[in-house]
Amino acid sequence: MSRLDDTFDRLLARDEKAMGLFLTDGFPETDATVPLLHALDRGGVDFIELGMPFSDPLAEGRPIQRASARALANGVKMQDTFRRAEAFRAESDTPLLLMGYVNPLLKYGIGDFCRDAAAAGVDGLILPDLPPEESDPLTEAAANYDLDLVFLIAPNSSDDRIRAVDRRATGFVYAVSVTGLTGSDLDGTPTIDEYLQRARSLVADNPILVGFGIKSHEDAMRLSRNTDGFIVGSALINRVEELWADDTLSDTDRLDAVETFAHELKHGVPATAS
Amino acid sequence: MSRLDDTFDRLLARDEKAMGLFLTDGFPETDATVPLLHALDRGGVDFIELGMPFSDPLAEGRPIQRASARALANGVKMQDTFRRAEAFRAESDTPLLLMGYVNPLLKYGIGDFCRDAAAAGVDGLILPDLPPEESDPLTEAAANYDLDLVFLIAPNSSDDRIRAVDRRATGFVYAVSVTGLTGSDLDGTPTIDEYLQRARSLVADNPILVGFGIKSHEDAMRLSRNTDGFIVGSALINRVEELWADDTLSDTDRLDAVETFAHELKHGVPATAS
Amino acid sequence: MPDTISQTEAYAAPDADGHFGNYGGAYVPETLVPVLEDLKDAYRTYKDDPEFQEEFRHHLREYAGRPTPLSFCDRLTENIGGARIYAKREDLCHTGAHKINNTIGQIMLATRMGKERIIAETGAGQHGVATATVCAKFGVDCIIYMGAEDIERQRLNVERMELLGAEVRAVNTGSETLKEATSEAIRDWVSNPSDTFYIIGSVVGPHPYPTMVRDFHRVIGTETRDQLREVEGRETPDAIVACVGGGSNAMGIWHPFINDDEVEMHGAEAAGQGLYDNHAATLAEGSPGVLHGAMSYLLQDEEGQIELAHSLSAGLDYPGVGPEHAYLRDTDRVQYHPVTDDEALAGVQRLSETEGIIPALETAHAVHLLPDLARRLADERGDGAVIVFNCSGRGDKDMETIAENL
Amino acid sequence: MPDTISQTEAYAAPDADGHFGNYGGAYVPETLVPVLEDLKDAYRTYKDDPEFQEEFRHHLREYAGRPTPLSFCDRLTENIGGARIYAKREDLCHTGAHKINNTIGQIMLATRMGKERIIAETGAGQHGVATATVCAKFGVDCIIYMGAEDIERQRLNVERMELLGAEVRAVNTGSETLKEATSEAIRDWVSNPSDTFYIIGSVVGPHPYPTMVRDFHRVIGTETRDQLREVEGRETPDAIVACVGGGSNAMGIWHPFINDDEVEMHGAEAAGQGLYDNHAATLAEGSPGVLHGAMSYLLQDEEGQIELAHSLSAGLDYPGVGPEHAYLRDTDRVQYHPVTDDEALAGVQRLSETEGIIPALETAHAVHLLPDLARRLADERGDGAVIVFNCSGRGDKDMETIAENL
Ligand SMILES: Cc1ncc(COP(=O)(O)O)c(C=O)c1O
Ligand SMILES: Cc1ncc(COP(=O)(O)O)c(C=O)c1O
Repeated sequence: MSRLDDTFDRLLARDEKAMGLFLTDGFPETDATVPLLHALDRGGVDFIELGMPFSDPLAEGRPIQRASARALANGVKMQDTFRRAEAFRAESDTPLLLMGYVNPLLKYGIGDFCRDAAAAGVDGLILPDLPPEESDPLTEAAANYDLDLVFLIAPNSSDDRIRAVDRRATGFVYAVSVTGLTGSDLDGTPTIDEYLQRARSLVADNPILVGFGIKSHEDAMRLSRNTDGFIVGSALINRVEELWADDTLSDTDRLDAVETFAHELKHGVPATAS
Repeated sequence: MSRLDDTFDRLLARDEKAMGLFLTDGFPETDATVPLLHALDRGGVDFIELGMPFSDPLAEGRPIQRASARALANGVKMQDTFRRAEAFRAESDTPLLLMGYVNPLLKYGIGDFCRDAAAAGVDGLILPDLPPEESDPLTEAAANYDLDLVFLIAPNSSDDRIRAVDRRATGFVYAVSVTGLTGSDLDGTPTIDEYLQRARSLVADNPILVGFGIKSHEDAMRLSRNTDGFIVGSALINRVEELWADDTLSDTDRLDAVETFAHELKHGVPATAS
Repeated sequence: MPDTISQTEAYAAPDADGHFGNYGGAYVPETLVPVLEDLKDAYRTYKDDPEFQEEFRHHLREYAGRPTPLSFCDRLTENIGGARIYAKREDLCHTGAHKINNTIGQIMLATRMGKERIIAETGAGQHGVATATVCAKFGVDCIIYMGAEDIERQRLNVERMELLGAEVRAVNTGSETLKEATSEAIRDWVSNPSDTFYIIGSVVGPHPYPTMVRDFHRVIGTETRDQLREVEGRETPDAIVACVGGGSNAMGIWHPFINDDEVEMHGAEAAGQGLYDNHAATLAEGSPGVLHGAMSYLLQDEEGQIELAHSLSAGLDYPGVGPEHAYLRDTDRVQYHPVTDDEALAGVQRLSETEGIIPALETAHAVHLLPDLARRLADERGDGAVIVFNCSGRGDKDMETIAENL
Repeated sequence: MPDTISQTEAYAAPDADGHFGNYGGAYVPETLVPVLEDLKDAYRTYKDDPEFQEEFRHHLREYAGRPTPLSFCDRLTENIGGARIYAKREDLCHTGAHKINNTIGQIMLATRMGKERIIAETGAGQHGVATATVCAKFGVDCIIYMGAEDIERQRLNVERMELLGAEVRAVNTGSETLKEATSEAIRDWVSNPSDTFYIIGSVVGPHPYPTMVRDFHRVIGTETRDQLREVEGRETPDAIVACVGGGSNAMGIWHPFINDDEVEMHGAEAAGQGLYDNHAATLAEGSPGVLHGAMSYLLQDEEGQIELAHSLSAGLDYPGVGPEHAYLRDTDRVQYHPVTDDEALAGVQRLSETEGIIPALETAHAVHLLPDLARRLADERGDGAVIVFNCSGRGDKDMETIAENL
């Protein structure tokens, strides 16, 4: 049983929606990543997606594009990401997935990559530009090193396609909320419920989580009515960007604010501030 | 017998080369034209070509192009040219020809033009863009008003052509010295003598005069060895332009200098200045 | 492919000396008379020489890209609502306009006559580019005269000519446009009559140029006939529309139809900023006279001085017009219409947006005539009425001017 | 005219999922998977639909100006002294390059699939213009993504696109060139998968694009075969040379000869300022990887981050290349050669001065390969050796760049 499976089992048992949070490694500064991951942890994240920056992130909206570019400008390399994952893992048991684009993995070598990721305490992988059809080598390597391999479905995926993705995926199935980019606007997508109900009825082997465009606790609750949880990325990136742009804040202030942000995403804003 | 014929007869009788001088009407100033014509007369000119300015003088080199443009800028009209010819004629018997391009004549009306030119005391016409083939209407009208109609030959004219031009021309045949524009350089045209000898032997009905590019008495004498005389245009225009550009000179100084220029062209520079 | 450079029978103009009625002829300095004689002789010889004709067709086909398509303009037709409109796609010719047909013909004559030095005048630069192109292809020296103002507004074409190895000589006299460039080219020719061939860019100049240039462009019309037969099942359209600067693209497409009385012919002249203003509408507003070697309509003042033409389109910015047009105007065979700069700009837009064809500004003058004509012809002759317009060139060279003025 | 969009027999790439050996495939976000399925289905249907094929041929002939000539380059041949050189004249296509073949094919598919909104990426602007053109001709909305830097250096083409009614969207991320424009176009497509058709401009992108674009361009090679038979009495040349950016003009002219083993194929890649410097020589210097939906050779650093390409020629300024080229490189069927900016500029000059054809900077890279190749082939195969080079586009769009750098 993977760490991710354990987590979902635990949450399902108490009927709680899982919250996954996405953060780009090395953003906004390389030294900030590990403390940020711990802040998310304190804020109640159920699992973390650590983004491996890529020069040409096709599926990302502006916030994650910017974060990725900033991380690369900060000199982030794959080995650094592994080191930071390891550092996080040394102090936390929260499942950690790496999310990124396939080319850097190919360059690193699929087998080597899975070995080193697993060694660093990584639990799984999400690669938005690697559909199941092209994933045989990675599926094999990931299995060798007990890494979960998450695949995605989208509102325009057919029933057959959703079933096939479910069969291929381990860890969970990532239901992209809209036909769009990370950080997309969710307004004016009245068919989300229908789609997620359909997905729910078709995904049998895995938990199903919804992501893309979730900005608030309300969004999260609305969208995860038909799923086992939700994932937030761009909204967190935007928040971190704001906090690091504000020179009046100390790093502790910033990390506290991130913790609060995570907590509120999961539980909502308390009626009166504590 | 026309004034022009008389003049040539007289000169031929004393074996003297005829000198024709070209000046654009209204150049450099409209008031300067009549005094300039008298200065040429005093300088010993045998006949005068008064240029009718035209916007697009195809056969002219830079000096006469400039003179033409300046005259037009001075507002010269055909009627003005007639008035100035008349003013000159009132005080001189020197033959006066009008030289110009065919379009203004067409616009004025060929018949009217010949009538008014003759009435102004003009003796003949030279139109460098009107070859014999296109000249029937003008030939007829010129004859009606006893105007001579000069035609041109060029170094590349065939023997037959030269004979035909001679038959058509009255007054004289204008032998263009070079295949080129007015004001052309005469250097490097070693075949001029040969051509002029050929022309001489073919032209039977008219005197023959050479023009284009003659700048000095020496040029004039060299080229008119085989002709009855010579014509100077651009060199005179250049001299007038210089004189009128020199603000230190009075108009009398200028006209005296033109007179001297004409005299020296015909007779050469005296060994000691008088 | 039918004979492209010989003349139809019933229409007999010009006469042996190059007169179209009172127009045409050869009003040139004596130095050019023997040169024109030689040219007439050479042209007479090669015009009917099967080897010359075959080589001409070969270059048109293998080098210049002929036949050019006759494109049915479905969306333009629909957009206007009238006769069916076809575009004869001279814009697809090598170098971007019909001009290359003529320069190929003339360079072939020039090399056969042993001339080693080519001169040409250019306004928009299209003829200059077409001349520089054939000079490169045939390996002959090339000098292009171009007004200094035109050099400014057609920078792209100047660079093309220079890259092709031509020398572009700026003409700084007068209006510094096509009229002066032409005068300078003639002056060069007068000065170098024996070794130099003057490739004139339109159906203008002294005889035999208007006839010769027309004949080299007749291929446009003969192809159109063939293509119409194929696509419409009839050889003749109801009307043929062309822009008229010097008038070569118009003569090229019209001439093979000149005896087909049922074919209306419409020419678009440049009315610049309007007829009471700066314009180049020689046939509408001019009067007969002599310029650059031929009698034709001219823009001139009451003294017979040539007036400056004005058109946004450098290729129509000329105060004269080919003598055959003067004749076709007086005999009413062709209707000539003045078209303003603004109307031409709207024509550029219309053709670009409906057909994906950005025409030259010259061509766009012809486009402007289409709506009224298409509706009238459909009224008078029914839905099957067909118009062909000569899409004489592409608009790349004009993009700056268009962008500045739209 | 032979079948233009179906494949030869012996050479079987790609497989059913669009793999050329290890290359190709479809590495795309899940949202695009069903879109690509639909496209594959539609393409499969229409590829062999006689009505589609007939309409495709019709537009190529009547609108785009096909067949393009195969021009014998007599003076270039003589100037080099070796094999006989022919130019396949894609520069004479409507809009000035081969690109229009493909955009006609794709717009026909798009309208048949009921798509009302077209997007495209462009570098040099040629594909953008070709796309805007067919969108005008077919009356569909058109959005073109273009890097802000390319917008600067290809101003003329931006104005053309806008005049044709397209919206040009500046892309301000990253290098602000073709790579980012492509990413942005894909992002638009991911965001609008149901109503939008993405007209990709080369043999790149996810399956079925590389195959489909190649097939739409095969007409270049099939015409070349026919024309060679006519002029040389043999269907196959000794070598075919083309420039390779994404690689569409090259695949178009090569593919119909791919089973003719005696035909050498040579591709010219952009080496920019030299291989140790800024360049775009993907096949010479790159390594396999995934970019923009397909596995192919890429310029990338040791971390797998895509590197910026550098070429004076915006159309070659791309760090990837079509997957079929990766396969043809690895199988040694084609030799790829890096060509520097300076060498390309010299190629522009050489072709302009000897043949009167000003090629696009892209095309000029291919011209650079001709001298050595022509001499070697004449040595090895005798005087009758024949080279065809694909004159993929005309240089008008590059005149400013050329003038600044020559
Ligand atoms: C595209 C185009 N059309 C027309 C013309 C006008 O010339 P013509 O009236 O001789 O066809 C020009 C002249 O440059 C031109 O470039
Ligand atoms: C004229 C020309 N040739 C070649 C190319 C390169 O594209 P490809 O390699 O797909 O033919 C371009 C791209 O813009 C082009 O404009």
